[in-house]
Amino acid sequence: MKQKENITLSVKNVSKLYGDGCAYCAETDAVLDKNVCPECRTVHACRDVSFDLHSGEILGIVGESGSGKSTLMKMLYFDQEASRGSYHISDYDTSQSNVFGLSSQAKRQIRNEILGMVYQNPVYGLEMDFSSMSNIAEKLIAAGSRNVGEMTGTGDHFLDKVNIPLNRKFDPPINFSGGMQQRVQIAKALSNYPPVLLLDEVTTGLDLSVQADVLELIKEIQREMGISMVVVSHDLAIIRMLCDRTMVMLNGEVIEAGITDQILEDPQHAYTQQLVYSIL
Amino acid sequence: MTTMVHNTQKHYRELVDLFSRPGEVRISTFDIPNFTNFPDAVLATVLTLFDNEITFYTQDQKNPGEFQTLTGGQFSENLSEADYVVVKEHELTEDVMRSLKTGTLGSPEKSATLIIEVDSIGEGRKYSLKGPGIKTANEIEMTFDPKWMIHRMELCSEFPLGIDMILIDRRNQLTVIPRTTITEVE
Amino acid sequence: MGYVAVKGGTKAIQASVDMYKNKKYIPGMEISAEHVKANMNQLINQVMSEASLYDRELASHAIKQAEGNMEEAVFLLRAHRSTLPRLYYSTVTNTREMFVERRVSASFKDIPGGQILGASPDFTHRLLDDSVTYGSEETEGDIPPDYNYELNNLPKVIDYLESEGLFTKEPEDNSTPDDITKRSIEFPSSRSERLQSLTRGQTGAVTSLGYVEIRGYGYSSHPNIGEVRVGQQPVHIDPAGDGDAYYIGDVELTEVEAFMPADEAETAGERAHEKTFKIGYGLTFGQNETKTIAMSVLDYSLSHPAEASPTADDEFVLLHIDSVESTGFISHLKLPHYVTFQSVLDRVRQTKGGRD
Amino acid sequence: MKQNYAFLDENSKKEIRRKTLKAIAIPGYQVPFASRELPIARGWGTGGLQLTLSLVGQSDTVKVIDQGSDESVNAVNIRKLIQDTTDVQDTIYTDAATLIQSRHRIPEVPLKPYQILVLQVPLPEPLRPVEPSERITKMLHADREYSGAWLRLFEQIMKYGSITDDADYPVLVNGRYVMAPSPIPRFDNPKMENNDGLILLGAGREKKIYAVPPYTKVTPLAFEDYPFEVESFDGITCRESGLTGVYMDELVNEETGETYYVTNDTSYMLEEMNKEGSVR
Repeated sequence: MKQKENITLSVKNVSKLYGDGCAYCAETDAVLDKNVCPECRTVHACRDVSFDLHSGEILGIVGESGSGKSTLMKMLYFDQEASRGSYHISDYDTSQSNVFGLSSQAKRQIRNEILGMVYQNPVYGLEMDFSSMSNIAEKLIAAGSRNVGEMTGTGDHFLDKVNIPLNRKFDPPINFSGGMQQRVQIAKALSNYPPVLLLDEVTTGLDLSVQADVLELIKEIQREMGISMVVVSHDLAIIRMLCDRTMVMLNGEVIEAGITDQILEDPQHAYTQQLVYSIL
Repeated sequence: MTTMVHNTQKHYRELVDLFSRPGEVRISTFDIPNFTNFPDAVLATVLTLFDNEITFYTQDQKNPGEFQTLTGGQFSENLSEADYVVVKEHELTEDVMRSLKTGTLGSPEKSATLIIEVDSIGEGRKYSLKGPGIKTANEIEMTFDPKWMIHRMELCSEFPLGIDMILIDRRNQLTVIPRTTITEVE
Repeated sequence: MGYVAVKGGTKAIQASVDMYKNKKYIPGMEISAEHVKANMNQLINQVMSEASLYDRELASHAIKQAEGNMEEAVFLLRAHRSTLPRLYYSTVTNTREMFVERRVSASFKDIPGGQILGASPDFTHRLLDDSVTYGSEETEGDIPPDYNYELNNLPKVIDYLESEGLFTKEPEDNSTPDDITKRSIEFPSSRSERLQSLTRGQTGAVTSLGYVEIRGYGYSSHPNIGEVRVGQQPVHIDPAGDGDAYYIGDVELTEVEAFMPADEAETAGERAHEKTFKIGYGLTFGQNETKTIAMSVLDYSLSHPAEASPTADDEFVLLHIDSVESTGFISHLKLPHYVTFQSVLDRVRQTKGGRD
Repeated sequence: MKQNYAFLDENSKKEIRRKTLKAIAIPGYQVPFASRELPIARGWGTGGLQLTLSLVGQSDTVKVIDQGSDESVNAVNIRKLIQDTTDVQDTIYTDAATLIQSRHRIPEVPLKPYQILVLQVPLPEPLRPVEPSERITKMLHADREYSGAWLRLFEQIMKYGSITDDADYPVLVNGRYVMAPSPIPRFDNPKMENNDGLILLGAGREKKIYAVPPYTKVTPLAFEDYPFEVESFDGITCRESGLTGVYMDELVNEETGETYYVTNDTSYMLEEMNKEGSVR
């Protein structure tokens, strides 16, 4: 694929199926029962999703649970395998390879060096029994750092940035509150300055005041470091606060995409209208 | 039988040296009635490594039976299954090269060893070899078409995946190029 | 200090070997391997099953040589086994053709073919008895039971459940079994690798882990023994591979089929689940009933690892039940380790701020 | 009973030989093999012994050492088995041997080209301290995911101020595989790098063979600011021979209670003492 300017990630026609599919649901315009094929009961968790992520932008993906947004995110981070489609990353080999087709060894390298991921549940992103400092070191080591002094320096910097008191840096996250755990997870994901950060429902389940802190932190980091981000949320309010552009997903498909402000002002799809009116 | 025990032991030790030191050349064979159309050193290598636990592939009609009878090795028509592929250079095709198994990242040893008869080791194209087992660089001349070396490089491009090659000429000279070796044709 | 660094290690070791050999038998009291074979049947069964070598003579010899130490006896046979060429594989052996000496079912009061108690110590009182003699006149065990079946063609209890539709046979798998003595086991393990590891497992280890599984850390419920059968199993080989098989002898086997009530996930049906039976399977050389029952429990737990229990983890079970491996590694701890200990000392001193 | 030459039957040897050649072709990778039972206990060097028995032939000269000594119990035991089944020549001199089997040491005399050193390995998996499951460690090796191994060292530094791994110190082979060098002291690790001979490692109980070919890069895991350190014998002289700069055994004089040191590699010490103009 030819590299287009400023495109950090490019995702084309990505699908994720649970089941073998059939001739009926192989058609792109086949009508499904929500996301289930009425003929063969195959679940189309993601159906023919395409988008580009531009350098330095925050792209939002909004949808209800079961809309396929989290599945999409997991495929981007190689937690799940895509059934179909292509995925190109400019920081890997200037977008030459479809990275879905690479070996697990190469995917691991991309995860370690290019992508950062913040999960809704910190359990997936942190070693809960290791100290916060070691958690950050783990990410830095994976990304190639071999200097203890530099790593502890970076750890201090990011823990401070996410407001973890430095006298607690050797505590394991299991001793922290949910909000603190989420902030450690963000610090860890950021610590190697990844070109791309993926955020999956990062404020869900947090108290409102803590939510606001975390969102503010994300915005601030994006401004300072210019990281490209994909933000997945069921909450349009969060998407409105953070994202330049937005995709709306329903039943595994993208039903609407565009500049966030435009979508909010003039939603086209009935489902989007319903979403927008609910937050106004 | 006892002689066979010692013969295969000696031949194995030559292979150990050659695998450890890519590009070095040894003459090694032993006296055995050879009804295959390969040089004795190829048969010696087969007798040293094959038994009923391995599968092999070879092209000429009379060789499979001979290898099978002598070692119990299982002939497989399916190249992509074969642990050992015994061929003459002129029998190599792109399809053959492409079908060789290169192992998996978890089990890279489940890959093919290619035993190739070439016309001559010592004359021909000059290859320069680098990698583990080689102090600085080894040079070797042999009549081996560089295009197969390019195919080999493709198969070995994502280490630890790859194939290992034992090259044997008609004077029973052997040399080994394992997957770690970086080759350049001069 | 330093019992090996001194010169003369070879001499000292030879002296130790000689001492051991001299100490072994009290003059005039030595028993022969034949005596072992004639008297220590259960010991022989256990050794053959753990060694995975069926040879009563060699097992008796090993037991004598090992002074009755089970691990040693198994070890002697295993080491001997690894020098033997593998000439033939038997054809598939069907335990329906077993000449049954004993078979009991715990699941039904009566079973087709009848309960055959055979010879068993199960029903004796465990009282030390200094009057034990053998070959006495009473031969109650020889009274032929009353039934209409042939002993080498007895039906199986699972057939009954199957005919009721309570148990679905697994699809037949005729692929060549993996052999862990020829190719090292890989995880996730195949069923044939599991069964082979379990049947070779140390009797005590297999029994303990089977107990773990049903007591509370796994299935935690009571399996029902469909059938324990012990008997002589004919073995055939087919050297030419043309279906013309030769009978080469009998081996004594213990076979267990245990019923495990289980959920059968329905495919796209109305009811989500249905209760059914699954089978745990055990098979050992010789009469080893407890071990074989435990094996059937572990076969089940490893093949249906629903619970996060240690006995559902094939690595945890299979890598730790081998007698030769566990005793070898434990006993190696008494070998000298002073080079590595020097290295440990160096690190400990470093963390304490240098050598004092 | 009649014994085979070199104890093992020919099929067992073939299995070991095929796997050994693969091990040499993939430096540092643990090749699984169908380990045979031998007449010495699993854990007492059966892996090394199987390698030696598959290698040894009539023209070999064998040296066997344990803890640096040709006379240690394990060495005597193994040498006797090799000789009883092969009648091969033996030596205590490293230089004169074609095949050396060792437990816990690499001899002080550097290996020569075409010499083979066989090391006995109790625990071949360098990642075992961070991950008990074989299936997972295999995957970590496949993906070259070694952050856990490094993090372990990082945590030691955080906790103790220095790396506390002692013998069997993990190394990275040919830039690809993290490998357990067998429980040799750290003092011997540097001897593996760019060595003239072939090093084969065998773990019988764990059923693995691996190799370091000659002239291969072998680097101990360490950090730029916490470099790898060997055991220190600074300022220490061998009481028997006057040698310095060798690995030493620490001994106590029973009468005076005083600590003294003796060269660990006994054959090397003998050789040095018998040289003209030796220190003593």
